Amino acid sequence: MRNLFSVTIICLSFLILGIFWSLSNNLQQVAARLGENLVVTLFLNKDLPEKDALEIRDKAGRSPVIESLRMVTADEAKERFQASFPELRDVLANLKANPFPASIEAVLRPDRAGPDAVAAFLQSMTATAGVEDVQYNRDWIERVRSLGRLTRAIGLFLGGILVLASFFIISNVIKLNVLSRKNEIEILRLVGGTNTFIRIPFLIEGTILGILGGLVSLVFLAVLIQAFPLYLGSSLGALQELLSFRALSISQGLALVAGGAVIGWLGSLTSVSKFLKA
Amino acid sequence: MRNLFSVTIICLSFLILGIFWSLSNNLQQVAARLGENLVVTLFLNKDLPEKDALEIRDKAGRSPVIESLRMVTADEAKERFQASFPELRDVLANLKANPFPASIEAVLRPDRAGPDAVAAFLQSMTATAGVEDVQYNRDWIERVRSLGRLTRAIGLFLGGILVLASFFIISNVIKLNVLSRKNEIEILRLVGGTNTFIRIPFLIEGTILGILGGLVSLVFLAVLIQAFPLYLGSSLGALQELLSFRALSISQGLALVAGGAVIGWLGSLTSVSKFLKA
Amino acid sequence: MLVSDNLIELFHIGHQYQRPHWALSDVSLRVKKGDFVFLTGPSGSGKTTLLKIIFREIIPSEGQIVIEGVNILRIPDHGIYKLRRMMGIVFQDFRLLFHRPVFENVALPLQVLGVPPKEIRRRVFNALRMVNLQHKLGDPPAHLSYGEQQRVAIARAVVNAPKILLADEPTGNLDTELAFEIISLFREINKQGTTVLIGTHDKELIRHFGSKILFLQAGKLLGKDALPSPES
Amino acid sequence: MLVSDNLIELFHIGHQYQRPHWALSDVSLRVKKGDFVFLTGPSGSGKTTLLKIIFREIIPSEGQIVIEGVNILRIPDHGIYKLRRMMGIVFQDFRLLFHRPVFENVALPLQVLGVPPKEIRRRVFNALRMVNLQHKLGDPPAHLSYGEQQRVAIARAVVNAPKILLADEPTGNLDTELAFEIISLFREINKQGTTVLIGTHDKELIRHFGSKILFLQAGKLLGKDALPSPES
Ligand SMILES: Nc1ncnc2c1ncn2[C@@H]1O[C@H](COP(=O)(O)OP(=O)(O)OP(=O)(O)O)[C@@H](O)[C@H]1O
Ligand SMILES: Nc1ncnc2c1ncn2[C@@H]1O[C@H](COP(=O)(O)OP(=O)(O)OP(=O)(O)O)[C@@H](O)[C@H]1O
Ligand SMILES: [Mg+2]
Ligand SMILES: [Mg+2]
Repeated sequence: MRNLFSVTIICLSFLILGIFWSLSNNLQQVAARLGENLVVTLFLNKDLPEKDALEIRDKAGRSPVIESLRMVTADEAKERFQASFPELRDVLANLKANPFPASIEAVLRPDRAGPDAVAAFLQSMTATAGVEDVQYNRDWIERVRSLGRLTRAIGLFLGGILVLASFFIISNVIKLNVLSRKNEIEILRLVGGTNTFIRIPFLIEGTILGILGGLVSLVFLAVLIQAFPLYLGSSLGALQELLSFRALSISQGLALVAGGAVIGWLGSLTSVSKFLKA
Repeated sequence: MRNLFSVTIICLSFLILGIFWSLSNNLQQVAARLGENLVVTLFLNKDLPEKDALEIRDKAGRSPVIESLRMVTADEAKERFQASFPELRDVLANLKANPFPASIEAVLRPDRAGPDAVAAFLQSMTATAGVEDVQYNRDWIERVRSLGRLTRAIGLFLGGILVLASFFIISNVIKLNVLSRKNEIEILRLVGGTNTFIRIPFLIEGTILGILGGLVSLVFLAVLIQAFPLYLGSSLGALQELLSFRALSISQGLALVAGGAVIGWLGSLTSVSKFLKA
Repeated sequence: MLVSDNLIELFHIGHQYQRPHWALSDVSLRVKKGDFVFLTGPSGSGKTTLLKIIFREIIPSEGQIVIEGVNILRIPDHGIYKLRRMMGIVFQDFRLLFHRPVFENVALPLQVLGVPPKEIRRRVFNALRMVNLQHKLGDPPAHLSYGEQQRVAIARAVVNAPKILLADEPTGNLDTELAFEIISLFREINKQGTTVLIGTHDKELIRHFGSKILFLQAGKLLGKDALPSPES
Repeated sequence: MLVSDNLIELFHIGHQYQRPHWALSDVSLRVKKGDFVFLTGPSGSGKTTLLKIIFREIIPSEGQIVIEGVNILRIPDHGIYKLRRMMGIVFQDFRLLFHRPVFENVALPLQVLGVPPKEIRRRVFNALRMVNLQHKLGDPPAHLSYGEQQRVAIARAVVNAPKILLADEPTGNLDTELAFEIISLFREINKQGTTVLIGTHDKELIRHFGSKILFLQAGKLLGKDALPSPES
């Protein structure tokens, strides 16, 4: 009975842990994807010769924060606008000239786009002749940063609480297990068993319990990951990506099982050792 | 020692439960707020006399799915556009006439805006003379629906798992508590104690443990709710609202503590009764 | 009055812990009010089993048992306390609260009756003095020697001046002098009206104090002649 | 050779479980190889304490104890098994694995030595036959009577033909015939070279078998004359 209890507790702890791990995996990926979308738009002077535009592009390309650059012609900008606001097609049709400027879209490297580096880049580009205006969605940057913080916060708060709780629960269950066999340990010592002889069965038992708990929780987690999107339906859009479960990688799964084994082993070791004193 | 263990477990279970409850509170509020933003825009024919526009408004107002209506004149529409896209101000200045149509923005009642009712409303408005076009962001509706589903899904999956886990853990801890005092129960019976006499101290103890666990978890939860936004910073925007903790209401807090008491009481009762047989 | 004369009556009691072995078989006996009875027999002959049946810790596989005219096998679980309250029991394994003070242990049968604290103190002191343990009153049994623990169990059994005193091997851990003192104590309690039934293997005690002797052998009652046969 | 002559030597042993009471005080004694010694005294005089000190379950508050020339108080915790392996011990509270078969219980001291299973079986059968329990071999002690449990404990103590046999009240739950049989068994083992130390309060046993007698009284050793004084 008590062994069933141990496995269940270990399994539940790991299941909760795994759920958060999986969610956190996901948030990190979303954060990374958002990070890829850091875009600075350099609006060019109207009727700037293509040669100058290319020069500006090359200058921007030398900055270390730039990942890639893309020229957007005035026609392209107009088409985009029309696609985005079909109701305004009439308005544009009424215009003689294309009111949209050509621009260069610069995608930043998220790993290097620190506030100082980006500020320096923006300043140098603003000062460049031929660049009419520089647009940079600071809000997005802030949002990405905050999302990163959020991921870490969830990781630290809940993950921390749960790891501690798991360890506490598991080691206590094993302690109770050992306590219920305190008598046995004492008797083995009294008839001349060496400490190693006495420890081994407990260590094996604890490790097996831990591994079992880890494995069972992985199975539940897999089921959950399969079942969750089905239940949710497929129309959440961006939100769904943000909150859906992503399967743990094989190494993360192995880490969970190995964690179970280590916890079981350590828990047994410390618990048994208490009774090997006299 | 074991009592400390019991309280800690009960507290952790309730803490995790409380975190999800609080998050779920929040999601529900966000969902409700999004629900309020269900807007149908009726674009009116250019140069429609104001009398006709008001008639259309009144007709729309008779539909049961409408919460409120707002007339947007062509000038207003132009101003909005300018505010949203300052870079295009030049374009608009070049135009002789205002290219934007007047419109009526209809806010739907989330409680009545079922798919059929909305479809009927849209159809009737499209057929109305003077209405050039009807726009309704179905995506948003779907998103709100999905968010509702998401909230419930999190509630059911994680909440369900955790409630079960809590109950299982707590009742087992109490069972172990009682088991360790099995001897005492037997002896009390052997010297002529009535079942009630034997049960009462256990019931009191279990209930107190449960209440303590609930209270401590509330304290931790309050600290967490205070600390979480501070840690996150304040620049998350909409995402922050979506994921920040919202304090449990007083009645929810009381429910948590009462739940602790009931679990403690029930756990003790069932555990003790097992030993009152012979 | 037949009922008032026979305090404990066993009719064809048989008990099987596990097939096929019978720990007791066809045991019939009567103990009269005020009797002082020794129950003896070699190790494993069923003494403890018989006593456990009398205080209804064990429901026998066969037979009936009547105490004070009541068939105790018919008492529901939640009513057993009435039976237990008229008995004092010394268990072969003591069954003390190992980590509570001696005082609390001995006070238990009075506490369940709701006796006022002052009276409890008086009677517990008295009982502990009778078994020579007044100086260990605050120690838990875990800190006592075996003989001392046994005496705590005895004090608890007699503290309430019960109608029936059942004692299973009450002197197994005591030296001869102390054993004689304890049995003398039981004798005195017996003279004040308590019916006493002692399971023991100590022949010397029986030789010295024995009035009525029940002899068990492999679960069967021999030496019935020491008691009026229930069939007679 | 002085060392080979004295198997167990106690020098001014004193033990305090709790202030201010001394459970043992200034106990000095020698047990020679091949001795057969009774340790007696009234309840609470310190017999169990003295035996527990000899097998190092308790570290005495004062004094030194040397067994086979080794000061056992200097053995680290993880080395005690060497001391225990040369002893067979019958505990006053049996200390059996309550829910494992009798066979397993008795086999334990052989298993920790890594004796091959066939040899284990032979010796366990033998030991159980000596205490008259060969038929209970598969039952757990939880299903045995008290006397039977005590005999399991005795079988476990002798199964390994130990150098030293310590027995604390080994006949407290046995009838006189069985008690005599058990002590005769100890005598036989003693003749094969085992040094035997028996704590008991049974005067009859001592009268019958007693060669050397240690008498404890309130923690002090009287009747040293029965043994060569350690000071002499
Ligand atoms: N764990 C303990 N803590 C405190 N005091 C103890 C402990 N064990 C024994 N004592 C006390 O030490 C004294 C000697 O106890 P010990 O068990 O050695 O006596 P004994 O001679 O074996 O008695 P018995 O014949 O009743 O078994 C007693 O007064 C007892 O109360
Ligand atoms: N719980 C049990 N399960 C199975 N068999 C049992 C149980 N308790 C006792 N027995 C068996 O029943 C028989 C009688 O046991 P009982 O304890 O009544 O003997 P006893 O006369 O009290 O012996 P002792 O003097 O050794 O205490 C024995 O053969 C014993 O092995
Ligand atoms: Mg018995
Ligand atoms: Mg003792």
